[in-house]
Amino acid sequence: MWVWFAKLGSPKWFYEISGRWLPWMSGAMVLSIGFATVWALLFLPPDYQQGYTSRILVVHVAVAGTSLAFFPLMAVAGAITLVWKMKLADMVAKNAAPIGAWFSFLTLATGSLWGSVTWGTWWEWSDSRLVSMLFQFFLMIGVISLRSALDDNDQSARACALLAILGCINVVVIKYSVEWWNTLHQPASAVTIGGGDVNGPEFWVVTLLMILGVYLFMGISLILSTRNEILEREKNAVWVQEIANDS
Amino acid sequence: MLELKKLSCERNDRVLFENLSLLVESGDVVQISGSNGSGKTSLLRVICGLNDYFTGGVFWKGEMRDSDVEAFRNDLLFLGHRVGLSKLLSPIENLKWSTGRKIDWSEKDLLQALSRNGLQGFEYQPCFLLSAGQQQRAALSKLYLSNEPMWILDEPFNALDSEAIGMLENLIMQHARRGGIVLVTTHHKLKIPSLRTVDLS
Amino acid sequence: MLSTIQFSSFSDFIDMGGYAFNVWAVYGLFAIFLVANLWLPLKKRKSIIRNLKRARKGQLQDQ
Amino acid sequence: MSALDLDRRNLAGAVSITRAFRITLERDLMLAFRRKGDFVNPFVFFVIVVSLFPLAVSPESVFLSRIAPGVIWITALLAAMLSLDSMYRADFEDGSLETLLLSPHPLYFLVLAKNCAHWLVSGLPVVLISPFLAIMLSYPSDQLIILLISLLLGTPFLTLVGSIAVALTVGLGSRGLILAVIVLPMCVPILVFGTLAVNAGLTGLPVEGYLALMGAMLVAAFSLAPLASAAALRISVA
Repeated sequence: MWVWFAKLGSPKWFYEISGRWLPWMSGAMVLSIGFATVWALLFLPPDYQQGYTSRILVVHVAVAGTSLAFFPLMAVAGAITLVWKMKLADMVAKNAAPIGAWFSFLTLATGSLWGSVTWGTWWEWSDSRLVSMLFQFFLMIGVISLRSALDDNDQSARACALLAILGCINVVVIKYSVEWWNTLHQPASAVTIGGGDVNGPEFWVVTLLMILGVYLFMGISLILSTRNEILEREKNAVWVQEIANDS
Repeated sequence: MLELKKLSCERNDRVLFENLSLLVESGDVVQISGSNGSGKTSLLRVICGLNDYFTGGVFWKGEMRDSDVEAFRNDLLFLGHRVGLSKLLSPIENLKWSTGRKIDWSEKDLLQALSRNGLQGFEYQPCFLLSAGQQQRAALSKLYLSNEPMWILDEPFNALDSEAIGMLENLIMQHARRGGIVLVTTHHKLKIPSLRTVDLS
Repeated sequence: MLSTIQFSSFSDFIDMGGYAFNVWAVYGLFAIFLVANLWLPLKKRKSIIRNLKRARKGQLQDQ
Repeated sequence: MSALDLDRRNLAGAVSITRAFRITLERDLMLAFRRKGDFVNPFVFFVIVVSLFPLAVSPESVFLSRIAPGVIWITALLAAMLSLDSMYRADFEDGSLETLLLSPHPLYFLVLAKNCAHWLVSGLPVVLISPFLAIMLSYPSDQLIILLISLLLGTPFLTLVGSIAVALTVGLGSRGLILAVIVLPMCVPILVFGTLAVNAGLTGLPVEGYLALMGAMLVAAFSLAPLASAAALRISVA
């Protein structure tokens, strides 16, 4: 098992494997996102309560679901960096943070755009999902700023790994503390976001397709930036020179 | 006593030193020399355990250093570039707190160690009033009270006048004679008889 | 599976049942987000490869 | 050289953990009193900022008493955060942090000692003065005890969790606001429950549940945070 695990750790192996997977993944991504968007915008029946805004929900649910996966990803990559001191895990974690911050921001933006219609307010403090996503965004900014502040690479790898693990725990704690906080200030928030039963099965098929597309997109953008990181960090390796020559 | 097996240290894709092996028996004084940035300080910090960006083995008294870290740290005295002297405290307070975590010295012992180091009359003044040389002497006075077999000294001779240098040199010799080990990095020409040198550059 | 197209005319499609701003803002942001996070890394990759080539050419000259 | 018998290998005075804890605590308290600024500044900051609110918001008492819990809690949080920096910065710069890391005793207790010293110096004064400031904000005097307890449970949590962030950033030269960006999101849970407990007290609801939760958070931080701080210190000093 360790041979496989050590092999996984070598940037060269990752570069080759991701090179082979990239075309297939991007093809699948373009298909699924394109298909889901066309389907959602054109063919989705209007929902009796939200009207056409259920189209926003398709994107929002997909992006929100994916952005929730970022902190656990960074925490696991951080744990691997701390325990096995694997450079590749640090590279992945380093590139996951900006993308994660973008994802959190997009979730907040689409959520409030949707909320402005159905809840009538752009921001709802009593909804624990919104508030925990907001603080996930802040924690990601914290990890990114720590990463850029520490110029010593190896040290910033470990420091950010530790902060990512703490941040991951913290997001969960914040989510529940806001939920309990919720009970005092406003007994129940008006509408639950999962309007699934209201929109009928077709809505969920489109959303699932969109979720698949967005997850593929997350994988692709992470792979692309990690490959750049590998080229930069291993620039004096022989195999990198070969790539430079023949590309 | 101390053995390094194929030690190599790479920091931020820069190899500081590679498969360095060294065996230090009790009574040895080893001077680690090399140009600036050749990894002297990193080698010392790797040995004492502050820096763990290294591959290879560090063995203390025959077994892995990490198998019993407490015992290793009990036997180690480390004096870094920054000598661990708080400017706000007086020499005696600094000495009390830097040695106090290992041995509970009495006031008399502390005063005696300071006076041996030429700090009579300055024992109770805050260190920012002292000169750089005096501050270095105040930090070095914990060597008088040290019973750790291994000393790791990083550039201990900075800002010392000739008299203090002589004092430190025979202190090191005296420690070696008692069966201790001293690893020291310095650009100063050490007048110590059985001196072994390791050149990193 | 695919029910009929919901909108009779293109202007209805743009109007989105009165919620034009919200829906198009979301899909606009989404599109920008997708393009940015795919195009920027590729652009960066080109510049890295160019630097590698320039560095390599530099090495060849002074050998 | 003979006067001082150097061969004391088997000296019995080896130092136990509790004594090492006490020594580190004493040293930090001594340093704090030598460097008055460290515990006077956060305290003065707390008093000034709280007394700014009535001027900025509105002087009439009904409104003030409603916002008083939030004002006092957030200002206590900011005051604690401002004073965090003095915990490791001086030791890092003069090298005594390295001797701390190389001491044979488990780093957990030494870090705990430093956290306790820091809380005694900068957390406790804030807690002790808060009732008087609450009265200034026309806070009902029978509820002061709830505010006091919530701050007593909350400020140690801020110190323990803040110590992790300051340990991570101790190596930075110009630290700037990065400490705030890392610490504040981590203090949200205790802030939420601190103000919850105090507000519940004001509106006559039962308070024990929230204080119990704060106690649980404090115990969790007390046992886990120093481990994370120790790991962070080893990373920053390596």
